[in-house]
Amino acid sequence: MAEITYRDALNQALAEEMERDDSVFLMGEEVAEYDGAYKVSKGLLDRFGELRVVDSPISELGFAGLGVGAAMVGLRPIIEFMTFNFSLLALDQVINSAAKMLYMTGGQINIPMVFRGPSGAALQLAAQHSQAAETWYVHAPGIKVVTPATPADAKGLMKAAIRDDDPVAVMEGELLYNVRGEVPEGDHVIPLGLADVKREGGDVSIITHGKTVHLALQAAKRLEKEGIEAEVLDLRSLRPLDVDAILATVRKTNRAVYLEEGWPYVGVGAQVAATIQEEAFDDLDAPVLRVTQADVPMPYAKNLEQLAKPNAERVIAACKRVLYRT
Amino acid sequence: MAEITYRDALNQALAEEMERDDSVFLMGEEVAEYDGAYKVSKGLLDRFGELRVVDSPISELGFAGLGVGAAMVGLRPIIEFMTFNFSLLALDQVINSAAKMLYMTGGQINIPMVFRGPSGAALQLAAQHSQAAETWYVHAPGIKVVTPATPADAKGLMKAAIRDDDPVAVMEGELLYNVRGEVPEGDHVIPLGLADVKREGGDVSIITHGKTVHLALQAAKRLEKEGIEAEVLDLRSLRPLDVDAILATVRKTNRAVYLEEGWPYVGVGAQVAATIQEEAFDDLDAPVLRVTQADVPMPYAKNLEQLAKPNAERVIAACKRVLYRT
Amino acid sequence: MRETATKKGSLEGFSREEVLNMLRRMLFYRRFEEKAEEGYAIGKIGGFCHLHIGQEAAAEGCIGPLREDDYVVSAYREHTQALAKGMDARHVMAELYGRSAGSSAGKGGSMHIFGTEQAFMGGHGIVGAQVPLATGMGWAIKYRGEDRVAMCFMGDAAVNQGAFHESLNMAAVWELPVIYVVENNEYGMGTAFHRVSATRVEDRSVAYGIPSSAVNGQDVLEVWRHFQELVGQVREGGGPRFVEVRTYRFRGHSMSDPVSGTYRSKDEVTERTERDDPITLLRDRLFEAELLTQEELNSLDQEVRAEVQEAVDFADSAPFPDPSELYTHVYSCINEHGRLFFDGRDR
Amino acid sequence: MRETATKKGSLEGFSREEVLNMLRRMLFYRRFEEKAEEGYAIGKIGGFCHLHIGQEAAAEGCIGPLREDDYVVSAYREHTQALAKGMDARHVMAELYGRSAGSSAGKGGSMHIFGTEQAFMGGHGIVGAQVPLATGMGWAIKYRGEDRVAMCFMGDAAVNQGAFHESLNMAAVWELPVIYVVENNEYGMGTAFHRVSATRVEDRSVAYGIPSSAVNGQDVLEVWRHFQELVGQVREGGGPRFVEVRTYRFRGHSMSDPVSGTYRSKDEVTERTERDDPITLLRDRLFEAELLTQEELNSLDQEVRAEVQEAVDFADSAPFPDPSELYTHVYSCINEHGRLFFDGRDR
Ligand SMILES: Cc1ncc(C[n+]2csc(CCOP(=O)(O)OP(=O)(O)O)c2C)c(N)n1
Ligand SMILES: Cc1ncc(C[n+]2csc(CCOP(=O)(O)OP(=O)(O)O)c2C)c(N)n1
Ligand SMILES: [Mg+2]
Ligand SMILES: [Mg+2]
Repeated sequence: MAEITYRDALNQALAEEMERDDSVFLMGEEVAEYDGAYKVSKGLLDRFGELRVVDSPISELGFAGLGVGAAMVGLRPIIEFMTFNFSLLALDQVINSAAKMLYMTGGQINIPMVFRGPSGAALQLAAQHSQAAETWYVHAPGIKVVTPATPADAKGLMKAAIRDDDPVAVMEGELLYNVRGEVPEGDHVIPLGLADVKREGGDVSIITHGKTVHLALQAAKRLEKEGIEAEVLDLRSLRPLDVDAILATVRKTNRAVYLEEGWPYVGVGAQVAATIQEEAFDDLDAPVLRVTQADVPMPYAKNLEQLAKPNAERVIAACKRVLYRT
Repeated sequence: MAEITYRDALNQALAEEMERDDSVFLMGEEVAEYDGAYKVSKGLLDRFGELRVVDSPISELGFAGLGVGAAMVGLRPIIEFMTFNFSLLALDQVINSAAKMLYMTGGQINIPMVFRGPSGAALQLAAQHSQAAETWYVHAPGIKVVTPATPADAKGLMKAAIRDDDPVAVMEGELLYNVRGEVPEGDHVIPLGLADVKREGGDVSIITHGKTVHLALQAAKRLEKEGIEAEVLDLRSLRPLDVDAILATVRKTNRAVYLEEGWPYVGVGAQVAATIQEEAFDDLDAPVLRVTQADVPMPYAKNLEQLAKPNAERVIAACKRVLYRT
Repeated sequence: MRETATKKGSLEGFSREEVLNMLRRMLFYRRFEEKAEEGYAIGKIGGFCHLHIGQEAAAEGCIGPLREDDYVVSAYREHTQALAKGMDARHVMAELYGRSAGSSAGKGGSMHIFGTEQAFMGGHGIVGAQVPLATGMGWAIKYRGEDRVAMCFMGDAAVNQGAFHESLNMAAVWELPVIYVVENNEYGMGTAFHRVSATRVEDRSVAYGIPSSAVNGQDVLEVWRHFQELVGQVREGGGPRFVEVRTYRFRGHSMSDPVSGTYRSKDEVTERTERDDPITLLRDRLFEAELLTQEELNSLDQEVRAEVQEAVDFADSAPFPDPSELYTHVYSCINEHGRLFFDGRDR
Repeated sequence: MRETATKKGSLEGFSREEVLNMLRRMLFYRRFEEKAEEGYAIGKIGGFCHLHIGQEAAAEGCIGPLREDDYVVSAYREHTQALAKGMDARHVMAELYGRSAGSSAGKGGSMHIFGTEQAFMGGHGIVGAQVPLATGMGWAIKYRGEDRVAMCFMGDAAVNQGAFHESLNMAAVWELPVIYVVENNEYGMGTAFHRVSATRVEDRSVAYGIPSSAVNGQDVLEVWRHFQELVGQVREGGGPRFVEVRTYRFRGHSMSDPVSGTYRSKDEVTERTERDDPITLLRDRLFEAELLTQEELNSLDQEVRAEVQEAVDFADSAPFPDPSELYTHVYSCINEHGRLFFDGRDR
């Protein structure tokens, strides 16, 4: 297995699926001539031509809607948001057209498309460019959301998303693009809805998704030194959500911490915590705690930004709290 | 105290605040000549003139942003969305401009404005016109959200929202506009962040907000016949959220059901359930259950719509489940 | 191809048969909408119901020249356009009635009529949202190298949506085969167009370099002729077109809104409905040209009424959707793993 | 009022002092941006940092004719515009450095410079989002019956945002005192304007009936003269204006992007930076008119460099924000009841 970057894993997934199915095309700002703002689509223009790799104007609502329209008649668009921050402008098309289309047509029209791009904070990009978009997408039935954390997951989930017959948002991470890892060559497809235990442990479960998987692993390593074995469950897919895996890890450790990079109020962690207490109430030895971004718009200053982001200390503290070790 | 409709209570609040402070103006589709799509702004054009009661083009993103811009220089805009369904188009301005402005200006510019209109389903308006908007708004720090359920609360919260120096979304209900109730005359202001016990009871807490307060009261009445005393807590304000009141009712009854008209995944109920188990874990004798809209886009057909909406039976069943009486 | 206007047995180059067909169809749209009105009044139809009465010539004249496989996309005032595109009136009426035999299985209702077999692509409720969608269909046509056309209807008020602007620019840049049709009925709900727009509808495509034109939308022959030409141009690769169809809304914005009020006077409505009824106008011209008699018209109307009544009967006797349908059509692909629904329905 | 162009000691109607002042200020902008570049390179400045190098004449010539209380609103390439509007370079640089003495207390950074005292209203990161905001300021001016002007800067790529369209229509309908300025530097990131737009920038306001014009944005005198006239018209109630300022971006889109690459050649950039530098162009004309000597220029530049260095020193020695600042400025009004923050900070 080759060790490649998350970026290249995505690139492979895009290229392979475009090769496999010529109804797949990629559209977004800078995806073609510029090879993508983050170079995820590098080389695709050369390989597939300008009808299949398309630079759009800065018209998020328009080209997201264009994608939905093309999907309505059977194409399989991949719409890149340069970052999901800008996709708030397109949310009406995502929710009101893409997610609801199948239902309001009584099953006549499905929307086999992908919305993709980085979500969440990078470094010092401040309030308007550092937003985790999960909540806005995952709330509405009709859409699916995945958040790959590793190169292998990036490839496998992207391929599954492109092949899925419903709209799928693939939320990547700017800070993940350079992460390296082993990625199976060829047809590596990870079914949507399968969480992945990224680390086994019996004392406490750190449940998380996306970028913060790596933070969870760091925290787990440090906890190990204190004799605490944390299990790290990477949800990978938020909708479908692998509730079985969530309940399984909770039943194993009886204690859970949800870690996410987004805001707390109606964050994914709120949903998961609510679900755990609904469905595994008697298995919990402590409340499910959440570690999230500070509940503030992202500050620019380096020191404040560090404080705003979830960090290993806070994860460790939360784990200890649910273990009543403080 | 006069008994008036929710609609007239809002109208009074708007008129009184516009009278009190001439930096307050109302803008939105059909608010002036047509007296408002739901007649909430009836008579205001005649009374305050066309500079203060303004019919906008159907440009939600544009006029929401115009409101933010006007607020940046000290006016106090009230931006009406004909319904909050259409406000998805404006979400970028709501979140990225209104909610984040104070922070990214380092405290230089606050946004004293109101976004208002009906949110949630009315009758048979189908998928695109029946959406509860709470989650999209309440997720972001920087904004406040209130959801009045009665005429008195409508007046009191609207006045508080207009006077607040931060952006406040006032989510009304199309099906509430004709509801009648006693409303204090004159300066009736309800501070943001104060929940209200709409019915006392010691056996189980039904916590809810907005339109479903009435449903909770119905369910409570029926439960009473079965010897179950439900307490109905109306949050009224979702951000600020009266966590003390939530914890108090849970500590009293040790059982809670969250009722809301929106979708479940990352709904307000998810947040409240997560909060309750975080902060009152040992007081819970059963998991917090949620009764929500079915997790589907709203269907048009009358019978399906009824099934999709939360109803008294489901609230009653949930209450009994947390009482282990099934 | 067509006979000339002067030739006997014809009208402005259309054969008697063609014109009678147009008349018949417009009558059909009118009667359909009247039945929808009735169905709403007696509570069989709910929600928002926007009638196309007065604007029938737009449905007929714009869509008539299209091929079966050309796409039509519209807003929420789309019943007659769905019919014009070939959808079965029974399925459309059943949809308004919220029955399982409805075109959207009763889930869409008045604002969400879809008929993929007839390439009628909705039925969209968010003002302006159909414009990017149509643009995407134009994109797909180009992508596949087809010679179809996508026709996008919108109201006058929709031109002030950002989605309109973004779409027209893309259509122009990529030379997409889309005809953007603004049915200017002078009002967006209770707001006269000129009160919220600084220029004429017709001027709105200049910024994108898309050729623009305007037609009298009450004259079905003019509309038809104009669109026949445009459709040809676009099909042959001429790129997008923009058309203002000047018309008038005879009823209230939706069934829940008044026909007249603070925003337009009763007199205005009376005058315009009397002067500008597209059906009356065509009828009178046929009378004048002695191509139609009152008796022929009566029997035409009888036929049409019977057909519409059949649709109503069909709708009214169709069953409501089965409760199990609540959860179908949310996802077309229920993944093997994980949970997709979070309301506890599977517990 | 102004001396004529032919008169000795003047240039095209501007006095020597006026022109030297423009030159000095443009130099100041240039040196400021160069220091920002340096700060970024050594890691003192982070995030996205978009330089205005090459476009200084737009900052100077558009903003110069404004009154102190006129509003200026911009996007994320706004450092020099903030300076042109009168903000203290020390506070702007400290903001880039993310320090508490920064104009936004270190919370905004490069993309979010604000100076309410100078009526510089940001600094917005979402392409096109500043356009409705400026329109709202225009609305407020009208509402209060003031004679201020709101000036809204945007890039060429921003004209394809829906917000642009919706805003210009409203400004036209309500005749708001807003000047919309498109700094057309030919590229939106790596995309040439003509690749994503079917018409010229200049054509984009026709649909709203807003008077449009274009100026050579590398000639500060032309820009200044043109804007002086426009500002006068708008202040006197002439309604909105739309201007294309034709310029060129000398650097990469932001500090993280290459200056040239697949989207524009190195040769193109070399040619244009040599030919179209607004500072060199003005300098040469002053030399030619014998209004400036090399020595004078050198000492001007020394002064400017010293001033900028002072700003850098100020920024670099300013403290980082106190950790407690994380939670300030989220709400301006912390309500007495209820919880506003949900991350457990108060537990
Ligand atoms: C984005 C959005 N805003 C507001 C509405 C509410 N609304 C529905 S139709 C309408 C008026 C539209 O007028 P026009 O485009 O002229 O079409 P017409 O109804 O005249 O056919 C409005 C304001 C909506 N459905 N979508
Ligand atoms: C809505 C939105 N989409 C995309 C981006 C990413 N982005 C930032 S600047 C930019 C290019 C803008 O170009 P232009 O408007 O010409 O301004 P310039 O940078 O040339 O000054 C893009 C695509 C953004 N910030 N906002
Ligand atoms: Mg109209
Ligand atoms: Mg540019």
